[in-house]
Amino acid sequence: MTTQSMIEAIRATLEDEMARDERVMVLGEDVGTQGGVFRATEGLKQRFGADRVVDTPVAEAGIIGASIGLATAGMVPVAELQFLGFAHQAFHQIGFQLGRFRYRTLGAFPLQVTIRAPYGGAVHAPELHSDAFEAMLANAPGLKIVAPSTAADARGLLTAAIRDPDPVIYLEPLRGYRLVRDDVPDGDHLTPIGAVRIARPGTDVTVLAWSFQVVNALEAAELAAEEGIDVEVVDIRSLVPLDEAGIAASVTRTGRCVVVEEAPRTAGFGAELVATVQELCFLDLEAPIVRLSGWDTPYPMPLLERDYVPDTARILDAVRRTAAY
Amino acid sequence: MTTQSMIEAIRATLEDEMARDERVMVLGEDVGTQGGVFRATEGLKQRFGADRVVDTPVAEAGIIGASIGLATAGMVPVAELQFLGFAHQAFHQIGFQLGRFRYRTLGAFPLQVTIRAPYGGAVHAPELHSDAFEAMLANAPGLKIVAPSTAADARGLLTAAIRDPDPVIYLEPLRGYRLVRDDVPDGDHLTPIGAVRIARPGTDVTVLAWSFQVVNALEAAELAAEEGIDVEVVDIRSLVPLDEAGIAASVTRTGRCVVVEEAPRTAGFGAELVATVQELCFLDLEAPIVRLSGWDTPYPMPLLERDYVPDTARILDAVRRTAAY
Amino acid sequence: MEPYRLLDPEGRLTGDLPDGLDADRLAGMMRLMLLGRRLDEKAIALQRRGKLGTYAPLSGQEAASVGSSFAMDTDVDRLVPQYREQLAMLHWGLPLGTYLLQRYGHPKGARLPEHGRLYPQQVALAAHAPHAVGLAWGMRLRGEPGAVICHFGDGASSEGDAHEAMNLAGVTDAPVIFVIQNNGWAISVPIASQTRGVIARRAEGVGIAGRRVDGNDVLAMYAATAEARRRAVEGGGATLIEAVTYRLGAHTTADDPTKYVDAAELEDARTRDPLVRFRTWMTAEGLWDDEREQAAIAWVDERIEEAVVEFDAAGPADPAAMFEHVFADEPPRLARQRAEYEAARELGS
Amino acid sequence: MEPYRLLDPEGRLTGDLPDGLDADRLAGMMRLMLLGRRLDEKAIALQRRGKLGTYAPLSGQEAASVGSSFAMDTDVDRLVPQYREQLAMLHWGLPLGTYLLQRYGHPKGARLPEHGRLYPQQVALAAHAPHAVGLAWGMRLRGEPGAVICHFGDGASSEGDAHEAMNLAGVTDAPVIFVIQNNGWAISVPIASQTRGVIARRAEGVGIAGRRVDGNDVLAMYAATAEARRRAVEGGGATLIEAVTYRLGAHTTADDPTKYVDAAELEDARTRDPLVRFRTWMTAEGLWDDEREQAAIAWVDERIEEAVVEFDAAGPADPAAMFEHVFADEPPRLARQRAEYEAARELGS
Ligand SMILES: Cc1ncc(C[n+]2csc(CCOP(=O)(O)OP(=O)(O)O)c2C)c(N)n1
Ligand SMILES: Cc1ncc(C[n+]2csc(CCOP(=O)(O)OP(=O)(O)O)c2C)c(N)n1
Ligand SMILES: [Mg+2]
Ligand SMILES: [Mg+2]
Repeated sequence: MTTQSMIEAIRATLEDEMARDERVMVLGEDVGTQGGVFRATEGLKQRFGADRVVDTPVAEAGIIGASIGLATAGMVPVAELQFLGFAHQAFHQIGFQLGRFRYRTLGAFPLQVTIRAPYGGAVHAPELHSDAFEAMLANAPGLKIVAPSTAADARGLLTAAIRDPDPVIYLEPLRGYRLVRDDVPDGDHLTPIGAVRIARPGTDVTVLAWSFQVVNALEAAELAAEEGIDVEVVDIRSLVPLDEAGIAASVTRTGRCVVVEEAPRTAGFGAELVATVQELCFLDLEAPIVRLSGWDTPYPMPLLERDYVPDTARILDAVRRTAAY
Repeated sequence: MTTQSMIEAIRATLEDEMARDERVMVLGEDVGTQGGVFRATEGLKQRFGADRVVDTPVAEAGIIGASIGLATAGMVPVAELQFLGFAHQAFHQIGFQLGRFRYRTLGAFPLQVTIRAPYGGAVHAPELHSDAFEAMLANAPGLKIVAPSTAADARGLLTAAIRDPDPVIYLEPLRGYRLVRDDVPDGDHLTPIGAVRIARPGTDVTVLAWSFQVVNALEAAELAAEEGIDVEVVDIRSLVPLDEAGIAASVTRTGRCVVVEEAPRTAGFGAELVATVQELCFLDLEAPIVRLSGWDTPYPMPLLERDYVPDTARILDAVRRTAAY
Repeated sequence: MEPYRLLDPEGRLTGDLPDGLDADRLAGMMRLMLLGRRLDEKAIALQRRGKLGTYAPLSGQEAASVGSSFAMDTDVDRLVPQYREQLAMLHWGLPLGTYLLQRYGHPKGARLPEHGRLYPQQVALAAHAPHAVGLAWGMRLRGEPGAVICHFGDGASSEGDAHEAMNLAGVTDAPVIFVIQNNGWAISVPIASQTRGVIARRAEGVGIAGRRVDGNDVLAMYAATAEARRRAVEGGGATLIEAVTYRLGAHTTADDPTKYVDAAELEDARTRDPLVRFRTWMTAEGLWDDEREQAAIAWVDERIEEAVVEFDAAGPADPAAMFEHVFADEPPRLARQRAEYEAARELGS
Repeated sequence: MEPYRLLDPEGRLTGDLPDGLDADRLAGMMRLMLLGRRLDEKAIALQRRGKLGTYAPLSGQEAASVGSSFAMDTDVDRLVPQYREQLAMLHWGLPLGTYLLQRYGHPKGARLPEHGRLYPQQVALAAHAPHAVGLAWGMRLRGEPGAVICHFGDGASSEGDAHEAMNLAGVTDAPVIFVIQNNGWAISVPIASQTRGVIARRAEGVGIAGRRVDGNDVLAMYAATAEARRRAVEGGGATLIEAVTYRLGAHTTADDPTKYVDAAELEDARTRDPLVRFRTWMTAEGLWDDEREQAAIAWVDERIEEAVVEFDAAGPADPAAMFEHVFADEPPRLARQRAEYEAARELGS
């Protein structure tokens, strides 16, 4: 066990995977000499050289498109998008090329590609740097999407993503990079993709969250406990594939559910969770599932983002209302 | 009243709006001399000239980006994307520029822009030509999204879209272009954006659908009626803004709900409808809301698309199950 | 910018015959060009009978496809094609029957040759250009021999992806050759509305080699591509070849070009038919004659007939294919959907 | 490709002084350049005290911004800026206090001048380039006078949007001028890794005029932009100006350039300081002296002080602003969310 911040865990994992498998390479804007704008790739170029740690031109579609080609040449690219908000410049390549090559070629061209992208609000960054865009990617078939909330899972999921034979979008919480620190298992640590983590067991209300909102949910759960409400926090971790069984098991037990996400509400991934839960747990539900989210507005100016991104107070309020329903 | 196919209604509306307002212009790939690959802009270049009906280079981000600029210069651009599947080449411009200019500039740069795009399956076109991508756009704030299922609404919603001070994505059903024919009111006909249409009143089960799936839903409703199930078909028409009240009113009455969409299920717009209904009608629901959709696979080869896109039989089956729950 | 040319419009060789072209290979090029011309006819007929979805005829572009393909080494080089590159795809070993099945929308039409050096045909314009760069770059990193050739059109060249790909090819020294088939049209949009620039000049802007070539001259296309390939495999980086040619047919079988193509312009273009030019020279050189033409046509027709037989024998599409190859392993949610599908299907039948 | 230059590195005029530059305007240019240099210092200090989010210093690029801006007519022309164009934005009438509020993340910082000729600062690289084209094209269609100027960086020039925009400018005869600030860096990535090409040459590939200009020479920037503007308003179409300059500071206040900038290279770049060059020439011409420098600095400092006062007086951000201006009319669903927000806020307070 080593205590690490998320960014340290990510950096260490990249280094270990590159050392383990010489086909693994890192590419993106500023990932080389500078080691990434958040230092996720610090030291990698020095250790593995400019052929395996590549500063690309500023061209997101090119980066993802090239990663597709690199994978078909037998490399294992780990592409960094500087912020998830610039994934959209590559949206056609991510959603409709990367996610479809295996299918299109009847399995002849599987793509072992990982895309890392920081995202999430409340760090005083402007729009596009902060927005949560998970749902748009989740609706594109053929992509796996993971979003760790602990340093241990940051390592476990990144290891699993890089070794996964299929494309994985790996979402990193800007706010958690340095704030979140926990024990990371030593050695080869893989977190299975497609399984929730019960971040806190509880009996009264299930809160479904992922990425940094798990931290808020855990805080809210502690506060709720003081009021006698026992909250179960389920860390979704893997949006695609979704652990339907794990989610259903929790809500079946509690009968009450709150979903937390940072994206605008309309057609956010929270809607998918609500729809899944109501399908699988219809008869167990004792209260309507509450969705917390960003609002259906563009991401506001940074001084207002605390009013936009769900926080502990809003989660606690929703938990109370749901418990009391 | 004139009986028209949807494509005729669209063409006539474009012509009338261009005649009414000289700021209205049409731009896109093949919209000029050829009159569009589906003939939606036929004759417009001849009548209004090459300055107002513009064959652009093949560059979707450029088309939408330029439309933004044109709107700020006082034009009223109606951009055509040849297929919605190529909207993704412009995804950053649509979701994160077009939808945000008013907000970003505190109202100083509103964008009166319409984007027309054909989409939808079961017409033997390859992937990307057929896929339903509504949810990805619906999660991007600042965009209105409409999808008519009748020729009358094709006219009414396109007129409303072009005159709306905000950007509107106007989705046209490939399969309905010539198949759907109905009476279109003469003169200035506007369909309000943000209001459902009760396509068929009923008392037992509500089916929520839009675009061509409304046609399938109506067919299924007729078959269900023979079995004694009285289906209410609600044509969503406007995905954003969503007529929550109209939807809730129907489901509150019937207590049962089936949602039909063509997109892959995970994070499709159907999830949003389920989440909204379960929130607003929780105590009225007598059965789980059933989602019908494409599968969580890429769009299959054309010979298999009838197995992919929901059809009358699947809707009828879902209606039966929901009614019997 | 005058296009590079080896055969003048009258079919006279104006320079040296490129290395590596013996009588057999020249005849092979002629045969593949003939195959293209006749495939167009056959496929259009099949489409009219409802057997194909849409078909994109290649007539007029035979020289650009075949010349550029023959200059590559299909044993090590890779092809990343746009649609309308059926000849290049066949040259890389795609069975013609598979190609027809693909145009029919049959799942079996998605099967690529085992050797893995042929990419799937791309639907989204220019989206495959960065793939070609990544592939070539990866081959360099892996120390694999060969180069990559990637075809796309004048229309596709306006897409952002084309620029990003070419610029990336420059900085990565990727052994890739972009062949831009400037056939005068992007569906109904003429090149004059597509760009005011010279496409080949874009190479200078991104620091790769650029060449404007007469795309109706199969020898010039061969020579320019061979030179580009030599540079690529020697570590000299990428090349952009603009093949100046003309689309003699419709965009696809769904298109009616009489609406927008000027009849006189088309007539004029026909006088520059690449097949005629090459045949004239071959005949003058004693490398071709009526007999060989007849034999070639018989061979071509036979291949097409065989393909149609294979096509007809494919049987109905298997719906189970719909759920396969999404991921290496099927996630539970998809398994549940498959069950839902099967239940609904039972019901429907 | 040798950049066009009017002032040599020693500050000697090597050609004719461009038309339209009298002593007053030259002094105005000098003042705005000085303002830029001092604004950097002040803003970095404010940022260190937690008053600004991040700030992108412009030092080194004063001549490219100011020269290109002064060549435009702000009464009719429009500016479509990237970040780091604070000087151009101020020239177009953005209050400095508003600019600082914007960098602080305050909603009031989003207010643009009433006249409407200034676009919002763009976050996504090159995404504003097609906007500029559409705007210019629309002005031509509407018969409005003037032209559009759009700045972006060498990094942004690699984006697909840049290519699509420039090609579209060509075919639409849009009166637009792209000024690419080639400052040697895209954050930590040097121009050699960004492209192997010559950016100015991209103009030929898309059929617009292109010019490579010494971006540290304010007179050359002025002259090249004035010529481009003349062409644009006379219907001659678009121009791409590559301003070859150097970023003397950090990418932003969040960046530590010592990690990747070679100290000797930076030292060398400092010898080409655009401010020094212009001041040398101005002084030699008798258009500038210590007294004027002191007066200008006083004027600059006063403007900055006023702006900071305005900035401090802005008050807290009003959360109600969060729900405003999504659409012309608020849809019911958003109204419901606003109520939900207000209920939660009451609860939180
Ligand atoms: C990204 C994208 N946009 C639009 C289309 C629709 N489309 C198909 S072919 C075509 C014209 C292409 O012209 P060109 O690249 O010159 O190729 P050609 O058909 O002439 O061979 C268009 C616009 C598409 N397939 N992909
Ligand atoms: C589409 C997009 N991708 C990535 C970024 C992140 N980013 C911000 S500035 C920058 C470098 C830009 O370099 P350049 O265009 O040369 O401008 P400069 O900073 O040198 O003025 C990057 C990569 C962004 N803002 N937008
Ligand atoms: Mg073409
Ligand atoms: Mg730069």
